[in-house]
Amino acid sequence: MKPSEIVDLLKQQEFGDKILSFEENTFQPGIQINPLWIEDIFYFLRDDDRLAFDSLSCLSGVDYGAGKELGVVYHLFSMKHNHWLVVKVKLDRESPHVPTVEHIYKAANWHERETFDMYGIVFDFHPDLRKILLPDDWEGYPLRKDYQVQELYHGIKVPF
Amino acid sequence: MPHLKTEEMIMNMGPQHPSTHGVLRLELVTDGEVVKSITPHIGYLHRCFEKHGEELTYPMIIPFTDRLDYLASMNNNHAFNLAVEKLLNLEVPRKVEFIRVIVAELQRIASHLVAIGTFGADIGAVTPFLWTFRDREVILNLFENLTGARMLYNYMWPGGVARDFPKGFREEIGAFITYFRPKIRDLNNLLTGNHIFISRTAHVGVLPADVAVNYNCTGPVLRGSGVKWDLRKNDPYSIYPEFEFDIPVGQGTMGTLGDTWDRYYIRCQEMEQSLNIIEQALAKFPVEDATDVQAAVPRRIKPPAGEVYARAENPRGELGFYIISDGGTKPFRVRAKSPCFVNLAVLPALGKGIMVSDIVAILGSIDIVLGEVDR
Amino acid sequence: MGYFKDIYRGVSSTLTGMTLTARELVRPDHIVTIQYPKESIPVPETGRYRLHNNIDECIGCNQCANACPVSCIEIKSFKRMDKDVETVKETQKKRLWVEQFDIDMSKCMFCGLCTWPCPTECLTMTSVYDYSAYDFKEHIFKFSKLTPAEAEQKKAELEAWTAEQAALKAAAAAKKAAEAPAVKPETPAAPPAEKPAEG
Amino acid sequence: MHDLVLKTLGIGDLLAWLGVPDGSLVYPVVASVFPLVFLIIFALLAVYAERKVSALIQNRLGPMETGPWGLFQTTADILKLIQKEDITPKAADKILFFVAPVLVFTGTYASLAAFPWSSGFVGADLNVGIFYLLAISSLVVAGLLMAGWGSNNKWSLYGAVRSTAQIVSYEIPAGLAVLTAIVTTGTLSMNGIIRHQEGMWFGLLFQSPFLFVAFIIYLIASLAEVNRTPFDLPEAESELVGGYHTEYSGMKFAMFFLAEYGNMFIVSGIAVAVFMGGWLTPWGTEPSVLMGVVWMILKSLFFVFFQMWLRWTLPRFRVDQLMYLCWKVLIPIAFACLIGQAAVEVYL
Repeated sequence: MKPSEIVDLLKQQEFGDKILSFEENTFQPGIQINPLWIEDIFYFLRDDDRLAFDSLSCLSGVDYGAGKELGVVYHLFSMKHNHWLVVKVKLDRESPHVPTVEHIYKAANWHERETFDMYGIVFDFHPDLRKILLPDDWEGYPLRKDYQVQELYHGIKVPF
Repeated sequence: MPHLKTEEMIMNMGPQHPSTHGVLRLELVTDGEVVKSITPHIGYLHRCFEKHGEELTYPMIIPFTDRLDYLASMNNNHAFNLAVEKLLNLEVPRKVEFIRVIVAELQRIASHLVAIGTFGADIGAVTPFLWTFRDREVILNLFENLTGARMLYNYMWPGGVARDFPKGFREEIGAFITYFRPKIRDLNNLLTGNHIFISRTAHVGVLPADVAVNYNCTGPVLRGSGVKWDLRKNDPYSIYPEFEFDIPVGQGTMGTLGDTWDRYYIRCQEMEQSLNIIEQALAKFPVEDATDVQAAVPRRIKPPAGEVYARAENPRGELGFYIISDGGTKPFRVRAKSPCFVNLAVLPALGKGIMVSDIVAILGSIDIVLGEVDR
Repeated sequence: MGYFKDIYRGVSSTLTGMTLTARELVRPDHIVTIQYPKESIPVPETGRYRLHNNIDECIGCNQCANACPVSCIEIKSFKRMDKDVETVKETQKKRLWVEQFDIDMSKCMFCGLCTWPCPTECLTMTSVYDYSAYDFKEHIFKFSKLTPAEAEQKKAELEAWTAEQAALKAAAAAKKAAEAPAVKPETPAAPPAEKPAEG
Repeated sequence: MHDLVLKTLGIGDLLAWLGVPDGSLVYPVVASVFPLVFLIIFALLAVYAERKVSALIQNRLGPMETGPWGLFQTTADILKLIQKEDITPKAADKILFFVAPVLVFTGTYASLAAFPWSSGFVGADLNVGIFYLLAISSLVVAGLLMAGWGSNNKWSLYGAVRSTAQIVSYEIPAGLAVLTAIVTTGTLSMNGIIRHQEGMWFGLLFQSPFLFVAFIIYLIASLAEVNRTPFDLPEAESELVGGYHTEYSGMKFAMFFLAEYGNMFIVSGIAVAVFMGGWLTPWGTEPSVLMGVVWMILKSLFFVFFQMWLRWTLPRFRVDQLMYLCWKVLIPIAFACLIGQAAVEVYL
């Protein structure tokens, strides 16, 4: 299905006001949605057989620049229809919260834990949101643009 | 007799453990031999690839992609270059495409050899381990003649490759193919058909197809559960459509569909398919095409602002790169979606109520490389 | 039934396995071991292992240090006097004394990115791979031939030479100003003295 | 034994010449040292042979550096193990930790007492020889349990519990298989069994199909008793890291190692004695005393090689498959052979 058709389908499902923007010219068509409605939209995207987005191919946190907002980008892919959809969510920097999609796509479990670990984005209702890659007592969120490496970690000099 | 509540034992398998394929710690809650739950702890080999990606120029990132899945460096390069070439909207010369496919498929065989060898050693048969590594040495020597390095090559660049095939290299590859075909048969006789091996792997760690898709498992893990999905065929890139090869899929021949034996046997069949691809690529190789392999490599890589998610079929699954470029020489964000990270996430789901020796079998069949899990 | 088929398959697959291992046991020509200290795996000369810089052809342009992802190359150089400028490979001009050219091979990741931008191709990767040492510092290979004493002496000459050039220029400018004072406005101030290019 | 050792090997005359009084304690001491020396030498050669066999199978060369063709590799290993520090984990149960290797080694060393080297050359020619041999070799189980529990390491406990289950349950098929042979020979004494096999090509093996199957069952069961692949679950490297001897190092580890290889020899020695005509020549005639020893060692070494050959071919069983194989396959067939052989004896 063509990207514009996907968006029209979403609009028919009275998600229209939830879709904040739609970019078409990039390699993969992307829509930006209101974070609070993520769960319903994802359920619809996955279960509707015309769309059939059965695999969450990639979930990545993005920091759009020091001082700007944080974002989470979901790359959805349908094995059945072989088409893409990129769902983006923009969160404010101070308290980034977005509901989890772990119960819809099990793949999101570890991806969300890694995004929390690297960006500090809290995924609400995630079953066990812990740091996955970094040690549990590591301060700061490394992948943020304004991240300052801590001087010592347990007495070990960190800067290279 | 009232059920005697035996106390469960919490055991740590790893991070230094002979069969965790790297620094992975599995926290097992066991009741006697039966495992109640597995919680993997990763992050011991985290080297901040994504942070590096934001501070280095595009050519500098390529040696870092080698070190993601250090057993399949060529395929990692290939995936990263696909993404950058899409960003740059770069047309890659046909000869370079052929070189890339041949080299990527050779690397796939080398990577599968390690997977099969270590899987056999985990189950207890040490001889296949030595045989697979003996055959892998031949491929490493081929790569050393071609690129100069044995494992981490920095060979594929956006738009081209570092060096052209030296004289007589294609004959060396042909010699390897004739040398290697009977060796796969030996391996199957020794390990795949062995009754003890089958009883240790059949019906163990069964991964249903829908769970595999929901966990976004890819590669031999997904195909083991019967889902015929291979990026080289279903979402083709480079010049793979020009070659005929089939995609081995698990049939549950020795046990239920999606068990450890299926995932293992797919890797054996995939090695043969890779040999076919290399043979066809060698036959169709544009020999008289004398274009310099570095012709299309831009001097300074400054892609226009934009973002792309490109992926390639690594031996362990679908490795995808999500690159956001802000027009500078350094990417704004590089996100590596690694197949082992996702395939490993299935382990807790498979690990309920199995025996301790089965964990080792399942972990071997999922075939993870911690460099890619921890990035 | 399954019970006996199970046993039969067990025995037959064990026997095939054993014939295979027996066949390998009696085939000494299959042995692949190379006994390292006496013989070693032949490394092609295009092998990418230890870096080597032919310092005579190095013009100190710092391209390799910029191209290195892990920044393991350190170069310190200062300007040569005009009379010392030499040409290398007819095209490149050596305008700098390379006081220090260190490559820290323990940091190097053997990617070879530094060898490509080198204008005179003096930086190459040799196929020497066995240079293990007991101390990290031994892995810092120093290629510069300039001893510190020579460097000091050359820097002193450079100071004297630049001062002298500046004086000459100032004198020439003053003379020109004296000859045609009314016609042209005052010539701009003398160009600032050349500062030695820090690496 | 000791008078024989003294007489045939001439040590007796040597000691008498040295002026040692006749009834003194020196004689039995010297006689009992002989099997210990043999055990150590055998272990040295067996470890070297195992490394060479595994190397050749895997297209490698094996040890080549120490001495010509790496011959002194095992002596180098033993020297290394001797000078290695003998670590005892802090929280380990000191007594159990210390006694375990001693018990395991005595199990092996004691069974050499009744080992039928040759017609005149056997330790204690007990009339319950085979019974004693099978019994003493299960002393190892207690040692392994002590090692596993004593080293206070979860993985060693796993190894110990697995090895107890394995050895105890595999003694039954081994016992039954040997019983099938005893049914024909009628006597329990080792020399008696061997003498009964005179005139038979390759001993009892080919006398009746029941005996042949019993021999195969005994071979499999003996593999399990010695913890050799495909039954090396107690010290499964890839799962339990080292099994019961993870925490051991230095001399104690060497004792475990020596005991394992000693057991290998003894188990194959019993198989040879009971089924393959012991120290008789393969065509069943009785050789001289010394030649008997040579034949006995040659036949045993073949089975030791068979165990090594099997180790580098087969993968490892899982614990429940191990139990299934023992209780559901080996024991029923062993019973069938026993009954079959008994019927053969009665009616033929």
